[in-house]
Amino acid sequence: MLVQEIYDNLKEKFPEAVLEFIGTATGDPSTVVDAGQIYNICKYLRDQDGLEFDYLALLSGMDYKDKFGTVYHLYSLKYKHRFVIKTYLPKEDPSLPSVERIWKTANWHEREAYDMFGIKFENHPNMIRILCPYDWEGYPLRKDYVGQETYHGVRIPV
Amino acid sequence: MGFLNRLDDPFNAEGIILGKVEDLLNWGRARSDWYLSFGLACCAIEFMAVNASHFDLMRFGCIPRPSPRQADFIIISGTVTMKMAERIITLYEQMAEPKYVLSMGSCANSGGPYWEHGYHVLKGIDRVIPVDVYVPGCPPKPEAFLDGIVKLQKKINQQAIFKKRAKLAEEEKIIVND
Amino acid sequence: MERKFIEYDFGRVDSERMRLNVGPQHPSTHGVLRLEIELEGEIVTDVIPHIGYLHRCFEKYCEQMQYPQVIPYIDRLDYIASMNNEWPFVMGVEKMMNIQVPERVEYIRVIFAELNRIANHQIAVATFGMDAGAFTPFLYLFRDREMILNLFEHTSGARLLYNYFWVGGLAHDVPPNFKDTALNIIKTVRATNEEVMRLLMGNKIFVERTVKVGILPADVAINFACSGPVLRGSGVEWDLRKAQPYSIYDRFDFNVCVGSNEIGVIGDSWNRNIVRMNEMEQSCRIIEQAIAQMPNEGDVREKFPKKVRPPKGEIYCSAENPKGELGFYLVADGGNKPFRLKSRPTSFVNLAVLPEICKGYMVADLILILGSIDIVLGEVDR
Amino acid sequence: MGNFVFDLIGKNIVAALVICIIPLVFILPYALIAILGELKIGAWMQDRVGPMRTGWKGVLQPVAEVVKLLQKEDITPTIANKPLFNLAPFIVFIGAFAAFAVLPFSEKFIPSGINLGLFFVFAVGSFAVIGIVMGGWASNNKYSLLGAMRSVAQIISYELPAGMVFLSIATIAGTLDMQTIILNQSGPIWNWYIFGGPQGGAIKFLFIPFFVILFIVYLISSLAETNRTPFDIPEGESEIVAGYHTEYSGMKFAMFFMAEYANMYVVSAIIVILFLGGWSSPFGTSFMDGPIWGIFWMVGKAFFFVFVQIWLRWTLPRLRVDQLMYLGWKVLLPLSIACFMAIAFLAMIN
Repeated sequence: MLVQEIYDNLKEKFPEAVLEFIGTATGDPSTVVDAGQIYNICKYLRDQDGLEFDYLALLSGMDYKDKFGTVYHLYSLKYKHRFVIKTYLPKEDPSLPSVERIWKTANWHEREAYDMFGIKFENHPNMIRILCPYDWEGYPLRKDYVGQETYHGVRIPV
Repeated sequence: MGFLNRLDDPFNAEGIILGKVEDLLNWGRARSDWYLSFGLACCAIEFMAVNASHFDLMRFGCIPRPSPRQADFIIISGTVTMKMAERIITLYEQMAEPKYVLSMGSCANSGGPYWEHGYHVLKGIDRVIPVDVYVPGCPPKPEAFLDGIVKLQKKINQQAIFKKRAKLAEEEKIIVND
Repeated sequence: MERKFIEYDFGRVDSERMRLNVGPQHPSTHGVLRLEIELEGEIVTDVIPHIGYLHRCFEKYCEQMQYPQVIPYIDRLDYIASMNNEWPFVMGVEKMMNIQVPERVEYIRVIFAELNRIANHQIAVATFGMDAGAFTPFLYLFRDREMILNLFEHTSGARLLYNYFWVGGLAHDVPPNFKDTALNIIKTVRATNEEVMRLLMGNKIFVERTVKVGILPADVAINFACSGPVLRGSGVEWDLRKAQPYSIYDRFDFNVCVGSNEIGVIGDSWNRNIVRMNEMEQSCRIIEQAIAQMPNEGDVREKFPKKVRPPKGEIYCSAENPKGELGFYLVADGGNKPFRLKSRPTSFVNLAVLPEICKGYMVADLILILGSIDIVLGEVDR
Repeated sequence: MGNFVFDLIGKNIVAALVICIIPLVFILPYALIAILGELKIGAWMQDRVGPMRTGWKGVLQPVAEVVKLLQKEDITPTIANKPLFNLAPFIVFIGAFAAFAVLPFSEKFIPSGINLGLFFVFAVGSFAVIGIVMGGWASNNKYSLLGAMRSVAQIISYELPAGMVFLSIATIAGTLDMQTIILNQSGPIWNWYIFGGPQGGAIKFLFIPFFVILFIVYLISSLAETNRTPFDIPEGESEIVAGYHTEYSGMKFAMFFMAEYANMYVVSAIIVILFLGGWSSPFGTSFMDGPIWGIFWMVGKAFFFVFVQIWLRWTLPRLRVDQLMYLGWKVLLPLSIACFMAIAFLAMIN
């Protein structure tokens, strides 16, 4: 199934939540959806006959400088088609529903997004840092991140 | 000079008896280096290759020990992060004296390729534990690593046990006298 | 005779549970993984993986480095299979910049990627055997891996981290005796594999240790987005080389190896490992075909762009790594540095399934299950 | 059954001391040779060369290790139970050492010729487990505790099949005295128990399969009792770090090490005594036989089984705890009991 068709299907089902279709000259097209509706949309994408996106390849947090975002790369092993969903989040207190209950693999990806960008996922069973130590300060992949001077008495910078 | 003089006071640190005993002790420590089987990053794979048949680290008498208590030296084989640094300090402290540290690869030496922007990388393991031998490379070739082992053995061979004791005792005397 | 395996009964015994830290320094956590496990006697009731002990700020680095400079850092992700790592990134940038690499480059890339796949699986099987207590197959496999590394070193100058696939081509041309060396390697690999099949995979003790241990059903594997031998061991025929043929993989005749009920049950540790053994054979077949078809003449550097500066846009490009699907989500803003480069780390995703499949087994099994997933901490923690 | 030392010095305290020291003098070089053998044989099986820079071809490697271990700091963890922690390695070693009291080296030399030799070995063989549990528990380390627990379960399980083997041999030999058991087998090679024992006639061939089974049962049990691969789960390196000796360093660790190697010799010697004619020459009483040749044959045969243990170590993977129990209780024990019954029956009608 082509990306355009999936987008049309989705737009029909969620006219309010599906915001924008970004088709670029180079690279993959993507669909921007409302962050609050992400759980419902993902559930629909997984369960709907003919779509059946049963494989969440990648969930990434993003910092677009003026806003945060998340990107979901979906596969269907059955139909071998892929789809990209994006959400945009405000700079202050970014949060959106978790898709952990739909794809278990999202558990660690969402923890990583929280660790790196401070994006909070609601209803996540274990929203703690994953890569950095649990008492790390700041969110390293934010564009305006300034590194810690010391950690537990050991100097970090060169 | 030389041999006859050393016979005069055989129990002096440089005398014939203690001198030879020291040589024996050093020989034992240098020739039987048990290392902690512990890998960190990319270098650990090269380190595994050093262990394997082609390079065979056991030729030098290096036998892997899983427990730090029984190990003589620890090989910091790869990038040390802030999260890991505390564990490495613990491991180092758990080892029994005399103990040695071999820093393998650029990351352990100085942070290596993660030198500049690595907010979570320790810039050199010598910031937290003392290092005896540095092996450069990213990752070092097995030959370089074996050279590091030979260097370490040379270093152990030249260590002063009784001289050091005498020196320490002298220093203590001075402190007491003061 | 019907095969019978030992089953143990996890009857309830009221006893105090013990919390045990396995790692970060432990002989068989394959690096600096820390598992916090809860034990009831010897039986594992809960596993909490703690990762990040090798978090080397890869994604931060990618944003600071120019495109060609990113490749060495990508090498250091899955440092066992660096050739394979570089490929999806290079492929992604080439797609963005619309570069069609020459035929000869594609063939060389395929050959090196498959050789590295063999090297990776050799380490995977070797360390898996070592987890079970068999030390000798480890050394036999490493001895053969040395031949592959020698070829890589001869070609790219490095034994482990190659920086060989560049955007638009390859860093160096292959050495003159390349074809013979590669064919020679295949011959040795096949001979050793036969030996390992007898010494390790066919060993009664080893079979009993691994069969019916850590069963991962197919639907759980898909839900956890596992890939590579972990997914195929569960019987799902999903190999990016066949499912979405990239590069020139559609020209080769090879099979996708999946787990079977032949000796174990689908999705157990033994099946995950036998998939790796079979994949080595398939890689040998691909290399043989590629060497036969490969053009002899051509410049591997002719399509190098003057400046690597992909236009504004984003792409997700993935390839079948030895451990599974490695993808890079590249967001370019038109500059000479990536705006964001997010990797889909195979081991990270595969490791997440560990707590799911090792509850109810013993400590010794936990180590084997971890070994059968075949993780690399450089990729888990990045 | 004259004792060579008593003949020489007379029955006095000096002789008793000399007799005590001889096994110790034997264990130390033997352990060095066995360690070197382990390293070198392992290397040879794995396409390596092994230690080669310490002395000629690395033969001094174990000596260097001993010199090194002597210098190592002796750590006792703060939270360990100090008396038990310090005592444990010695108890383990005493268990192994005590067994030497009744192991004959030759016709003329057995440290203590008590007529309950087999029983004594069986009794002190269980001594090691006390030391291991003490060490494992006193270390206050979870890995040590796991290793100790595994060790108890393992050694106790495998004592039973081993005991049945002892009983079978005692039944057929009519004695528990080691020297008598060996004397029964003296003469040509087919007098050894593995070839049916000294009795002649057709009934000998009925005995052979049972003795072979018992031989294999004891070989497996002996591996388990000495914690050797494939039964090295109490110190299973890839699972529980170093098992019961995780916290031990320096000479205390060396004691564990030495006890393990001493135990290897003990069980090998028992195999040789029970099944392979002990110190008797395979060429009958006429050729290469006698007290001095006896030492050669005894130690030589035992060294062969030490080699077998090393060989197995570098070949086989490790069993899991429940598989180990299964093998001990459900395979070896019924098998050995059945063989015992059969042998008792055959001995009765003979």
